[in-house]
Amino acid sequence: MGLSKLNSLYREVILDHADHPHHKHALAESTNTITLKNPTCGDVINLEIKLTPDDKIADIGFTGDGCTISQSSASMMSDAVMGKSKEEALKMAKTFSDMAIGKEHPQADLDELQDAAILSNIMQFPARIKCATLSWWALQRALLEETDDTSEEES
Amino acid sequence: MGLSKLNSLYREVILDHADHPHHKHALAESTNTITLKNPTCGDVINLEIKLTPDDKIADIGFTGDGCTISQSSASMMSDAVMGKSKEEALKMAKTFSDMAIGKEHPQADLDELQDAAILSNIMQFPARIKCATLSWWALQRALLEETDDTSEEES
Amino acid sequence: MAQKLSDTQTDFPILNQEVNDERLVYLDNAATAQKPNQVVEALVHFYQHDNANVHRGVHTLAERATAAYEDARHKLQHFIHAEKPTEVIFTKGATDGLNLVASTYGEANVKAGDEIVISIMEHHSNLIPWQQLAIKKHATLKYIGLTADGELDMADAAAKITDKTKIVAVAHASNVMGTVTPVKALVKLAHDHGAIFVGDGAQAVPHMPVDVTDLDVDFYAFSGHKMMGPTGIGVLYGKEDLLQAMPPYQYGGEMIGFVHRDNSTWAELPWKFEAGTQNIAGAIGLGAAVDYLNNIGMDRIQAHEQDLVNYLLPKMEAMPGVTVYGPQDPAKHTGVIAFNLDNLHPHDVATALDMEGVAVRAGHHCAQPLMEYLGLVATARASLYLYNTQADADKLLTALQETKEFFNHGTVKAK
Amino acid sequence: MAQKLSDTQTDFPILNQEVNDERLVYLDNAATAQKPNQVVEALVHFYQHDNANVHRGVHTLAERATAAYEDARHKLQHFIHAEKPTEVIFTKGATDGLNLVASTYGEANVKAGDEIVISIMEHHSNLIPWQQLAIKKHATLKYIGLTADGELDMADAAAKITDKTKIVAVAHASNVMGTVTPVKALVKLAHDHGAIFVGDGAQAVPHMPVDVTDLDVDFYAFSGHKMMGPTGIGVLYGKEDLLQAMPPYQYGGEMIGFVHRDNSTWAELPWKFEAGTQNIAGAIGLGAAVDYLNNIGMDRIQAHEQDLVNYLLPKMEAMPGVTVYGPQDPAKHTGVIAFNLDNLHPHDVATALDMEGVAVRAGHHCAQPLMEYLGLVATARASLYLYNTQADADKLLTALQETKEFFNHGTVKAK
Ligand SMILES: Cc1ncc(COP(=O)(O)O)c(C=O)c1O
Ligand SMILES: Cc1ncc(COP(=O)(O)O)c(C=O)c1O
Repeated sequence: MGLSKLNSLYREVILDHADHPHHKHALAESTNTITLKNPTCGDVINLEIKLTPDDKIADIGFTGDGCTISQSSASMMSDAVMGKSKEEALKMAKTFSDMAIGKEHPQADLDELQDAAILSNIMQFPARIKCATLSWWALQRALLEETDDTSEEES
Repeated sequence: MGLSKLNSLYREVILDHADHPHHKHALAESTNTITLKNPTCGDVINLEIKLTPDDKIADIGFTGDGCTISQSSASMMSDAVMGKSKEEALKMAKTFSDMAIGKEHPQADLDELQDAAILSNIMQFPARIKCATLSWWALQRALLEETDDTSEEES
Repeated sequence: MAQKLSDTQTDFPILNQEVNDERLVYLDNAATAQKPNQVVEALVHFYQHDNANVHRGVHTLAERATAAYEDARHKLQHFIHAEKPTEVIFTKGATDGLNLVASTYGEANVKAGDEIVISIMEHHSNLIPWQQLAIKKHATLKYIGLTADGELDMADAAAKITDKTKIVAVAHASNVMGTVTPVKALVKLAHDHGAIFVGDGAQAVPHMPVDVTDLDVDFYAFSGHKMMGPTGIGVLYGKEDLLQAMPPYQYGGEMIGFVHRDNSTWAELPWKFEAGTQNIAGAIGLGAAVDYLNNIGMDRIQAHEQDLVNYLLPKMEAMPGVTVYGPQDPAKHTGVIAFNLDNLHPHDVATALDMEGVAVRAGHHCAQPLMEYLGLVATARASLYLYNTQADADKLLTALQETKEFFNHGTVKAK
Repeated sequence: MAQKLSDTQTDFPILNQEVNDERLVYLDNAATAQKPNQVVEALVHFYQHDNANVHRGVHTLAERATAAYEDARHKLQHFIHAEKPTEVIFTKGATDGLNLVASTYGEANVKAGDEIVISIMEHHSNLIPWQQLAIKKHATLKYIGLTADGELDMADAAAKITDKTKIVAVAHASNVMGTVTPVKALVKLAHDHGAIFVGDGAQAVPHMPVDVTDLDVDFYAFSGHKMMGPTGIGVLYGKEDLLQAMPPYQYGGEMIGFVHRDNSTWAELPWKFEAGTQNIAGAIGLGAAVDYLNNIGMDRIQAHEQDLVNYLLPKMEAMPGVTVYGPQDPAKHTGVIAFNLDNLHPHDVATALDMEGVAVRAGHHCAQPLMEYLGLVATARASLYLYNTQADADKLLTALQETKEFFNHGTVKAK
């Protein structure tokens, strides 16, 4: 098979996001922040969110190091949740992590995820699932205002 | 085979010693004492020796609980070393433990051991070697004035 | 009589051997159990197809090994009915798990003047960790006594467990007395006094259905090798909130979050307690053992052993010169039967039985304080498992009779 | 080029498989080694013929199991040239052994103001136990740095080790830098200042002859699974007088002398440090691994790996975009080769290599402080063993080239 299977992981859009990540910067002010780590490789994400008083995501930004998958996933996640309500964003995070472990979801849910939906074929690369889910997991924990932790949980 | 092999372990003389152990009593006064334990079964031997000023075994006695083999071995050991010099007794202890692990020794050395030499077939019952060697090991450590310890070393 | 539970002929080749020219009758199951081929094959399969280190690998074998290892954790979780896989920590065995709790939870929560309550029939592995902790912390170690029948004295338990008690640690099933303790009632007693309960399940999990959530135990430790799993693997169950609050036990690879020069943070549960490369194949083999036991059914296994005890125990009790410890009523007696014969030393009895192919244990069974309490130096012990049969029981009875006769023929008996 | 050392075809069936439709090239040996059939068969044989618990049994299987277990100890003793079998303690692995020393010797001997000296390239398992001990005891943890080439900086070692130093703990071979440390010189430095030396042999014992007596190390820990033994078993070597003076690590069955209600005494060495049922089959399997390695000869194994490094390293260094860490001179580089490719994240590299059947590791290799020191987040790592061949090296080189091309074809690279 050689590298051909890689094409299904490293799609053009994924490589684009990784090369030019959106929202990759610190926020001047934020209401919810978290630092999470991918224990598999030591990659780190710092996620900052600014919620409006009525719990809408007014701004989002991330910093940190990571592989192609985690960087592009964070970029696509940020795009997808901008302007969404806290509740909507949490639902999207759930959709994404379900998708990553192969659970079925209505197409409408997947459409919500925008570009991020393309990571559904991460399933074929089980070792990389954590790379894809890290930023969504960070989103969820930041929104739920869970305390910083050192590593991601089993996905 | 059934129990017939047992006859070679539980020889008449061994059963005699176990039933009527010689020297099984505490000494009124002693110069060297030790308490040792067979870690395999929890059996204990307290050995007391009275050395003369010129290092001859003037008296020896043991107390404690044990199986047929350990009791008769202690009895036969006590018989064999009574009146011997410290040096001779140590040599006998060495002969005995060598014998128990199957090392060859000149017949003269074995004869020195008196009744105890009969335990040479303990070899066929590896799990019982420690029962047979415990009292000899106690003798050696008592004579060398090693501190009490809790259990016997690997034989 | 009980039906056959397993195809011993094919599943347990070790039992199809002769020892001292006699058919092997293995009655030392409380020490360790034999392993069905299915478990051995799980090990062989892992080593010949998937062997890799887990968790940190990106490559295919590492991913397979990780999946198999975590899958085994899920099997164990469901086997003991834990709520979450994060509550299932792989250890080296029961001893390792009990030491873990004493060194982390115990170390952090027991202070001078506190009390730790255990029972007088504890195995050294559930005794010395608490004894040494008590010594170190200037706490008091209290022992719950037994009834005349060898069961846990619950009146004494109620008296010993007080508001000063921080930890109650008791075996779910005794490895000497053949009794099962009322864990649920003990847990309630402990909780009523603000103490936690640590269960030693080494002799329970292999032989009966165990539901840690229903029992409401705070910690519960057991060994794989006694339940047909490989050696060197065991499980510590712990309630998530307790585990969460505890410091790690060992430090090293896999259990970390961030490591800086002067400080570190820890991984999430359960990995926080799994430092370094674990017994990966062992965990997978233990998972296969769970499959094997589940296939038969723990209820059936328990019933089978009870049937054998109902058959064997009265016959042993009826044999002149035999003393059986623990409950004389078979209905109250597990498949662990400690006994003595005449005034023979149990060591001599075990050697004689071995000549007949019957493997039993002799000694203090790692329970010296219990021996002292019973006024004994040692006992012999026959212990059953699912592959034992009525024929095995009969062989033990015959061999005991012959042993008696052998030593009576001699002029003497040991003291 | 090196001759073939082992009959891979028959001895390592796991290596005769395809992964992602490509021949498996296993280059993750620093994480764990594959097991020859001889080791797997030793496990199978034990479980199918001799399985019993050790030391306390009187019956035939127990005696056989005990003899096999203690025989394995003797094999390990001779393998590392320890003077006595009492100095060889079976552990769960290197992490377990290092924690044991920190928790017993360290706990008893390190006081406020003392110093512990390790190196910046330590694996977390030989780092966090000392870091946490230092925190607990208010001692100072000092790190020996590296030369530009990635070797241990002995001038810095001489400066860091002082009369305040109580423990020096350094890896014999690095699991990242591909360097061997001058253990004998470090031991002398430590002893000159009244400190003891703890060696982490996890990456050394599998790959080169090791003589603990000649090295004069005080403690030395390593893992079985990295030297073709089963998972869940390892060895801690310790000098007898030190072990003698130390308190036990865990408490339970098998490690006791007398147990009374309120106190206990301990068994003799090595059993004092082997509480509870050990990984009996694991120890026996490790003994079989030692036999396998001895049959080939550690000198030949070392030479074979050196030959491969001589072939592979210059080619990797010559490949545009590849950065190899540690010594650039193959003669100074072990078979552990950490590298990065372009500015690709090593995780992406490892996934791509896996598509080509090449198993390498990516990450911080349990050495976060080293990564920080080198200014890296992570690296990929290829690591060799005796079954690897020039064809494997070639496959790695081709796959690296193809990975480069794949990611260059895309419009972008990862940060
Ligand atoms: C240098 C070094 N030390 C210690 C360890 C820890 O070994 P284990 O995980 O087998 O306990 C490793 C293996 O990862 C290592 O490479
Ligand atoms: C009741 C009980 N607890 C604890 C243990 C210790 O188990 P392990 O030796 O497997 O750690 C045993 C087994 O001997 C036992 O019977």
